[in-house]
Amino acid sequence: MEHILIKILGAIATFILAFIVGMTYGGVVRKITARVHNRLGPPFYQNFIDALKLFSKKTAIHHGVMHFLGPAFLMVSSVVSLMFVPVLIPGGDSWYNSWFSNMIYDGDLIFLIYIMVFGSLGMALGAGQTGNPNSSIGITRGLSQMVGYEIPWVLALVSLMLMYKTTSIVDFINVQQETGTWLMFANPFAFIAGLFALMGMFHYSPFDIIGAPAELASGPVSENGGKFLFTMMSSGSVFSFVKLTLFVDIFMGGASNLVVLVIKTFTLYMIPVLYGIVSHRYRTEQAVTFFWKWPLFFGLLAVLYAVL
Amino acid sequence: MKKVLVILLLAVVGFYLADVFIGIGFGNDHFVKSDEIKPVKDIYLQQTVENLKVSNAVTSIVVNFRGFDTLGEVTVLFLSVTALGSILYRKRHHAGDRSVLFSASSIVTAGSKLLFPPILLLGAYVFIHGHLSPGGGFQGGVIIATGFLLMLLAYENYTVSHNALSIVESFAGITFAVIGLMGFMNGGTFLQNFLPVGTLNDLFSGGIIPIIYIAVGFKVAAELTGVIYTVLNEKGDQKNG
Amino acid sequence: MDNTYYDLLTYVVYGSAILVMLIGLYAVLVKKSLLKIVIGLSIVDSGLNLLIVSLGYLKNGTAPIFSKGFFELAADKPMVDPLLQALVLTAIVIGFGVTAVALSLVIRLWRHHHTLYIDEIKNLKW
Amino acid sequence: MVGTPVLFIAIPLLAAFLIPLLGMIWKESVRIVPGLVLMYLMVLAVSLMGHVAHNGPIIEIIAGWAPPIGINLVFNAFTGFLVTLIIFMGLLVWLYSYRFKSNVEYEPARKYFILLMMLVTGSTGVVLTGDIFNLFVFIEITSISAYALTAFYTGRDSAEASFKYVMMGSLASTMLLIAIMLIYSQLGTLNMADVASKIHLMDPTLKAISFILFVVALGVEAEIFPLNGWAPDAYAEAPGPVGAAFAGIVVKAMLYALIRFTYTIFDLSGAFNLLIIIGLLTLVIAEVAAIRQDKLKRMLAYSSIGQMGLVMVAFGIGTREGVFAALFIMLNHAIIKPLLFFSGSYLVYHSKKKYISDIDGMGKLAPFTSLLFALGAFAIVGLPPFAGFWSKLSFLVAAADNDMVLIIALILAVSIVEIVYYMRVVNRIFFFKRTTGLLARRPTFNAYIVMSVLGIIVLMIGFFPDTVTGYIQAAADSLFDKTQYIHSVLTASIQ
Amino acid sequence: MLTLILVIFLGGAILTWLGRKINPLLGDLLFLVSVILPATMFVMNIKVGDTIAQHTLLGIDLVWGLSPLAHLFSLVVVGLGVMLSIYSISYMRGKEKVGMYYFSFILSIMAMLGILVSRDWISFFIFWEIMTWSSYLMVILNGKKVQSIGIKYFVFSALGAYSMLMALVIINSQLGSFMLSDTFNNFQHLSPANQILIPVLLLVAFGVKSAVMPLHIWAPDAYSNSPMGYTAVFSGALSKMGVYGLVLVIISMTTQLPAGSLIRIIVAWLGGFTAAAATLWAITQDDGKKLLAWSSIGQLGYIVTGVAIGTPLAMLAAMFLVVVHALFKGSLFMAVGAIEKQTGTTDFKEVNGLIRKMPVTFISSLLSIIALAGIPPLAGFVSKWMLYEALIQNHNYLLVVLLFFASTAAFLYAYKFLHGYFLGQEEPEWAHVKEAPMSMTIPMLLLALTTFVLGTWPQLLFNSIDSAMQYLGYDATNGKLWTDSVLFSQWGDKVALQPVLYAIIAVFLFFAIFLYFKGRKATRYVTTKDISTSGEIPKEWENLTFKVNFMQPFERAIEPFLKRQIEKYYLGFGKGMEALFDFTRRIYTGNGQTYAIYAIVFLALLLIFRVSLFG
Repeated sequence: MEHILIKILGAIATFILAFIVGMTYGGVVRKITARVHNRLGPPFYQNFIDALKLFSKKTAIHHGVMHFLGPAFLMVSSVVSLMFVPVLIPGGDSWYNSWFSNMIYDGDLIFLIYIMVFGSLGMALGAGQTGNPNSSIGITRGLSQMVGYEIPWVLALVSLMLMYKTTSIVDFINVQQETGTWLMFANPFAFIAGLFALMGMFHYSPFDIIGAPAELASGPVSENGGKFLFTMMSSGSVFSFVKLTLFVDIFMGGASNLVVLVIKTFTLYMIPVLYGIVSHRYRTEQAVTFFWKWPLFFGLLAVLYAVL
Repeated sequence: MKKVLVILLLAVVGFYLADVFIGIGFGNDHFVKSDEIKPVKDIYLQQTVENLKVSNAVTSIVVNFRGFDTLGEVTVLFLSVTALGSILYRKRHHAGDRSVLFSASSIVTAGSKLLFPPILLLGAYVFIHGHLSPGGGFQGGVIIATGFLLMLLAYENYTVSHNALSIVESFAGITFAVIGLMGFMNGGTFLQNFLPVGTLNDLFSGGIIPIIYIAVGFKVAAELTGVIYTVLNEKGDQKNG
Repeated sequence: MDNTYYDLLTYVVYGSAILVMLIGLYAVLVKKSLLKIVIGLSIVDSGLNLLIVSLGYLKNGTAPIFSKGFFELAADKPMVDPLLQALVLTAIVIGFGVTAVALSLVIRLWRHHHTLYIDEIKNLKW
Repeated sequence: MVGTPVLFIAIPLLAAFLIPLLGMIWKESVRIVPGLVLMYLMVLAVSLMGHVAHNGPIIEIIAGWAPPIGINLVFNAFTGFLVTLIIFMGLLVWLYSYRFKSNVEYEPARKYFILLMMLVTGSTGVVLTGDIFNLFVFIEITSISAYALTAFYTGRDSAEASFKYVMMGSLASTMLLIAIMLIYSQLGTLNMADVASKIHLMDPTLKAISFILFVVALGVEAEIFPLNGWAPDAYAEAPGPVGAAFAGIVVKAMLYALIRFTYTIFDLSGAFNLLIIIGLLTLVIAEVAAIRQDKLKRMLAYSSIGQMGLVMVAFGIGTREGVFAALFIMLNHAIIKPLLFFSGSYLVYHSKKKYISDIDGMGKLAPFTSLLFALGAFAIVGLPPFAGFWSKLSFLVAAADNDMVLIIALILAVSIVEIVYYMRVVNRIFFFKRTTGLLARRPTFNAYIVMSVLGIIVLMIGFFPDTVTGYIQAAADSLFDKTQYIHSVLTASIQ
Repeated sequence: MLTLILVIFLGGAILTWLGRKINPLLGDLLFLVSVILPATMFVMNIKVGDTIAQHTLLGIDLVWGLSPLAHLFSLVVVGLGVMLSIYSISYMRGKEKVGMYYFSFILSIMAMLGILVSRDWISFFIFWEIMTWSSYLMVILNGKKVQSIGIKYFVFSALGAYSMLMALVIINSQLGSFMLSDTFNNFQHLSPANQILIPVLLLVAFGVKSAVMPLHIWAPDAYSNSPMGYTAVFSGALSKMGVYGLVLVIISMTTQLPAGSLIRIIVAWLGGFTAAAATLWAITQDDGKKLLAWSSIGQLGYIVTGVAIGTPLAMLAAMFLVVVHALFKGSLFMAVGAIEKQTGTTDFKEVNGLIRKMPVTFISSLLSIIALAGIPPLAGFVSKWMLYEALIQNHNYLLVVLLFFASTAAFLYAYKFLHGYFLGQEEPEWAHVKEAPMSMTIPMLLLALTTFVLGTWPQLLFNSIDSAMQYLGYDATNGKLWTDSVLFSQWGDKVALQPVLYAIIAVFLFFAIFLYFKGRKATRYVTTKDISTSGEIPKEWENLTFKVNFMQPFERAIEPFLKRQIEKYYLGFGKGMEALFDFTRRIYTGNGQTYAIYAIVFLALLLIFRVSLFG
């Protein structure tokens, strides 16, 4: 029981870290995207400004209980999944490492896969009650797409579980530490499949039909402003961080300190972002079927590879 | 095509039947040669003379040994008359006159009138002497019915009373059944003889056999007449004539 | 009389009885008129009765009647099977009953269909 | 003892001869007398059953000639069981028809009741008799009554049905006679027990051929597959109670004859296989035909044929359990099928063509009748806890004990077909909207009683099957014990 | 006692039916009494034991007792039965054929308890069939599509039942006993062929009721066509009888077989496919009943997979899901029933925006949906978690992928359900709608809350499951089955998800309070008409709710799958059979002469084949 306070403090620290990193990445991405599009673009700290603005804004109207609960659900999903990801290698070389390994345990990978999709449901409910058709359309697209990338994603993870007979993220990190080989090289197919899934998760182009600003008025978030939007935004940032960290932990050997973490996650982040900047948008069914073609193939290949 | 197939089919069936019966043989003692086999016909022939004092073995079999069959047989006749009535029944306003295609000539009418009594008499003779000579209740009854047939053919308006036929029929049937039941007297069995059997080749011999056969004769006569009468009374078809 | 005669007679008697039956059957199976079918049925009956009666015959047999004449003239002769004759009697009567019923049915069918063509009388099927 | 077995035959015959006379005096007597006779016979049957249970079989000698010379009647546990069943059903049919025919004129009514009584008597005789030729006579009595009853309604179709029946029936009687003659020509006797004791002396070819002829002949009446073309027509066109009587009485008696030949008289081992084959054929073809019917009674008729097929298969198993199952199915069928015929004929009473679709929504108009029909349907397809289940179960147990896995599978598959068509009808009754304007006919008081009695029996057998299994078991044992039968008949003497 | 309870059920069923004819209120009263009284008696008096009652029918011993496994299932049956009986009173008010509904309801509760107490195959089968036909009456109760849906249900049930019947007579002939225990104990004494045949037959039998993949096609229609008050029992308890049987067969029979592992893998995969395919189908449904029906099939697929894998953890997961599924699916079906009762329709396309009109219904639906989706604080999570873990431990990785896919896709229909009824625009058309009466909402809320309780304190159920599993031959764990799961080992002996729960609740409350109380002051509620659709406020009569082709993009993606309906093949088969039947019956040409020819042909054939027949 004596650790409970430290645990809570560690959790808060993790959250703050995730928030900051996530927000910063978001800003950087906006900047990069703009530069590629040959625009000036906002400064990289623009997201913080936005957040501050939204946070201080008064909420004028609401559409009912679920409207409140939706963003809260979303946040729960992000934060709780954050709690289960070892942000830094536990027992690594930095003194603060243990702060960031909140509730990790042996089977957390499955748990994570599960809880990571929960947010979308909360979000969906919140969006649903607003009664805005654009929200609902966005939600259905998002959920559909989620089902699409879930298969390669799970396949990739399962192939790794198959190879190393474990469901613990920490074990994966340890394996990579011991052998010195990142899993992205140990099972490249799994990495490719996972990467595709990651692209899907980030909702960047070509998989950005969910938000599709021009046609859906930003989709699920369209009825939300002020604190609602702030919550959504911050949870989105945290969630990006969770995904990246998880991916780094599994495929890229984890991070022994914050610097390594930032370098690795940022590099990883750039892949979907840069790919997204230059590609056109898929329709939902195209996206889903896309996920069920090559990524699925690679996923199966990964499993096959793992078996052999 | 169908005909050829049917003929082939019948050839197959016929072949097997012929094979069987020719194997059995004609005119010889066809029973399996074994100590266990004691054909009942031998017993019948023996008992007919010894116990029943009936000269016509067929009669003794029909009326006594297998009298139960005969009761059934009589019932079949009775039923077929009933069935006929039931099948051909139609409500009164539908019922028409007897269909007559052409009238009988006077030779036929006169001849019929002449022949009718002797035919009845012959029939009666045949069934009364059923236990003595070839013939019996069935044969006699049929002969009597021919007499009625003759009259019905000869005279368009000749009618037989349905009630009378039923009464005769019923009484004859009841006689048969009651005589059968009377066999239970003295601890006997159904249809068992309870009368003195007399001597062989006497008119009054054979116990209950002649009585039953006479009843059967009446019954068959009435029933056959009934059948003929019912069918004759069927109105001709409306379309052709 | 010699045995070849009886052998021949076997073929002739049984053969003809069975032939009669088959002819009747042929009428039942092929002829299209209800009346002919009924006639066929009764031909089958006749053939059968013939068959049964001839089955009961014995070489040099005599009628199964113990009349005075029998005791005087033919006491040593075997008697033909009386049982089969009795059965035939029953069979004939029953055959008569069935024929009567069949004919009455033909009359009924004629009343309603005004035809005796069997292929047209099949309202009840399948 | 209230009487001897011969009274089962003699009393109804006497009554049949008397009825025309009585009818001239008092018209109502033509309806009442048959009922009284049947009631008396019922009392007789029950008391004789009691007697048989304690003192062994009763061999009734007729005309004072002990078997094998004379004709004899055998009343043992097996035949007694069937006779009781037949007479009970006859009584119910009589009760049901008593008012059913009240609007019919005197003449046909008189004939109807005589024929009905003779139908029962003929069937009783078939079961009781111990003589092959006498069997033939009783079969003819039954048949002729059945021909006439089939054609009882004066429509054109009933005559057609009856004519088909006559054609098949008289072909059958021809074959039966040939077979009887073959047996007689070899063994010189007509008594069943005597024949049975000597059958081993017979030439195998002749034995086989005569058995085949018996099968074909009795098969016509017992409705086995290629010979049952007449049956659906006759069931469907006969008046409702007569259809019930066919299912409950006639077929049972005819099947009895077939079984008696297979089990007691002949000693052919292949006979059981033959029974199974023809039973399966009958079952499958009939059920398959039933599912496509659009007339209620016709459907019931096919179903009835199918059930007979099942009974034959059960008999074909050839073990004591098989016989038990077969008799149980027979009993259930004899109770349930009349229930279906009775209630079914009220459900389609006002319908001209008697289509199944005419009973849509009858559940509202005639709840009691509909409920009983549903009860019957549930029972006959073998849904527990109704009567049909137990018989089906005992059948399957018997079959499984003989490793007839494929046959079980086939029969169960056919049962699914059966379920489909019965449930379709039940659905129509209760869950369809009434489409035709036809009203339901209220059953007469007698019909209520009859249907209730049958329904109660169905439930009773369903919940307490052991009330009847004792009798069935005794009957099965009795049929199975061939030597005992032969011995008891051949040693019989006048008491 | 047991006999008395069953007799009370039976008598109650008939009395209720009659009472309903006399006076509706009397019927209602009798109905409640005849469900609750014997159910209470059952719970109070019937303790686990081998032989509680014994009867002999037809020379067959009918032995009734309660095994621990059955006890677990009986809790589900009794619980759901009582809840639904209270619910049904209001639900059925003003409908037709209430008497028949009550009758069938009571009978099927009786039959289910009967199945559970049966210690021999015969009474098992009898109750099984009573259950079948009483539920059949329910399926066709509303009189719609009776001939297609009802017959389909009955045919499949009969297929199952007759498979069972065949298996049990073979068992009897081989082992000489109908007792369940003898069957399992002496299974080795069967011949090798029968050792395969009997489990397969029984799997078909139970697979039908538990709607495993190729045998499932009756289920969606049957579930959605029965009155909702009963469908909850149907899906929650009745289908579990199939699971009960599967557990018996798989654990007690296939484990004794060399080929058993193959059978189990096949069944597990069938379960997985069922889960995945049913989920996809559920997504495409536009009717809440149908959606839930397919969802039930999917959930049963999970259970079947768990049972088939059969490791202690998998079995634990399956048993847990059995109970939990009954709870949340019961609650959901009740919610649909309430909506049907209040609005008269269950079509997503017609009704929407009920969240403020029917809040209690919404809350219980929400909780149940969360449980269904397997999200942590609620009970669905525990079972699914354990299932995945068991599969991974057992190295069935591809099956895990399949199930993951299924449960992810389940989010789609879960959302569709909630959105379809409760969210979206509030239409004036439904302005009059009121919350359902208390007697309907309270049972549904109770069930939903129970899922919450069980999700947080799963050990409440573990003792029952533990004793049930010991009965099946698993090692005694003294209530610590959970030790097999990594969740347990991580958090010590607390056997709980409290930490996760607390974390979730803490974060949730934090943000909820943050959003609500912080923002609430100046916030006003606006109707859903008042939305920002490009600055234009929609008119009152304009229906903006997105509800037609709700999942169209996804449906397009899975189009190739949707085209391949198993049902089509069955229908084709059925049509073919009917055609064959129709052809066959033409043997009866209606021509008497033909019949006579048949007779002669038959005679000729017999004569010709006489030698092969009779030697």
